[in-house]
Amino acid sequence: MRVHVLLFASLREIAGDSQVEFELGAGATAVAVREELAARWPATRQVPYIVAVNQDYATDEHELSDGDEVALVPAISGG
Amino acid sequence: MRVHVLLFASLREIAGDSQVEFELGAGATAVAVREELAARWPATRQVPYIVAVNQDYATDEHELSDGDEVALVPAISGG
Amino acid sequence: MQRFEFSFCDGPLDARSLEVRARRDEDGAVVTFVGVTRNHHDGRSVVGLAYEAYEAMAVARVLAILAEVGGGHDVGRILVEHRLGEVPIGEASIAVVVSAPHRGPAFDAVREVMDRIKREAPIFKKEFFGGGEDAEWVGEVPRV
Amino acid sequence: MQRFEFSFCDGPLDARSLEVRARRDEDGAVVTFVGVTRNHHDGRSVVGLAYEAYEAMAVARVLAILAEVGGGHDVGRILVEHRLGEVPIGEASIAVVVSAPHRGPAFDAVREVMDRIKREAPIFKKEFFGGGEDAEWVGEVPRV
Repeated sequence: MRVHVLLFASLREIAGDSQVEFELGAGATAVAVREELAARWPATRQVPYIVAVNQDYATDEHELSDGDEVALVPAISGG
Repeated sequence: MRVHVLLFASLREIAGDSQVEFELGAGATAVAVREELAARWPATRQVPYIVAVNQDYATDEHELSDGDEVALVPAISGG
Repeated sequence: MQRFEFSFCDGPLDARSLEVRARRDEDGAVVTFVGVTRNHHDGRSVVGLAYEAYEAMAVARVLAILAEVGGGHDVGRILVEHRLGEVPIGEASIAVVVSAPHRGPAFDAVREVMDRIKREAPIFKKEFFGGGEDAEWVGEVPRV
Repeated sequence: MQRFEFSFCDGPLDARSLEVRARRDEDGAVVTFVGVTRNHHDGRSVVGLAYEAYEAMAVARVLAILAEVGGGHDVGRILVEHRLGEVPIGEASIAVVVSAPHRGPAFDAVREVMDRIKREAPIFKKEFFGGGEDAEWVGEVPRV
């Protein structure tokens, strides 16, 4: 399956892009996105972040579906 | 001795004036001002108020001096 | 440098000009309270308000309150303006502006200033009601 | 009628226009929080800030926060605007305006809205320091 990955802040800077597509195996959870990200851009391992799936914060165990929007959200500080 | 009495809000309306002079006996306390006010304008008995002597709130036992400014402060509600 | 200001005015209040004067470059927070004449009080319809004050004492007392509150919090400036005379529905009777490096102390200071002005400053409010009811001076007598 | 609004903007914020829109005739209190770029953070000299956001989620999340906070207090309108892009020292990054019949709930609502936006909204802040230090993305990772 294919998920749409959104990158922000330092993750976006490291990747040099604000969105990428990941091809994942069936039944993949959010942790698969972490692994793929780290494989492509090892420097992202230094950046703590949480995933948001379809605009809701989710745990790494969250099961993904084809077409999901997976945002990688590092430290926030609005206001 | 003579004190300068300031009237506000409903007390001012009852007295029809915002300041009056009271002549009091030697050693008079603030309570003497209350008595004189009630004698001149009996309707002021219905109005709860506190005295302020020379711009500080004071008890009825506060001893007055010649020339004091005695303000009669009914309910406040700034803001 | 902390700074505290209080004044009365006769016409419309301009909270924005207080805010502009309040902020210092080290401040990340500006909190503003604006008190406005509302159309009701204790279930009764209010059509207008008028304020009067024992001005000399009120100025001294409010400045003392600002200095005490400011001394208790890490805030920069506390600027307060109070309108006297008639204040129509929807117009401001008081504006309190506090600037501070961080927002917590700014919120605390604004609340304390408002609570103490209401309890301590010799400022008097007359409410005018709809339906021909008599106008009333409202509030509570301060304590020594 | 309660009403909740949130939007992002690219240029200078105008808190006063939010305040004008916030007030209803039954409201006696308008409380405004303005967050401003300050010249220091954790002891370091800051020369500027830039914000970016996961905009779609941030809008949905902030509106949910406003509805939850508004549902818990007797307040009228909660209007919030957040600036994105560079925000120079002394300019506003966020304005939160709450109107209410009485001031207590207005203060409580503004504080809760600010606390929750900081903890929950996917908005990112980069601080630029003086003296040639590297810029840094700051804040904390939200929790599920």
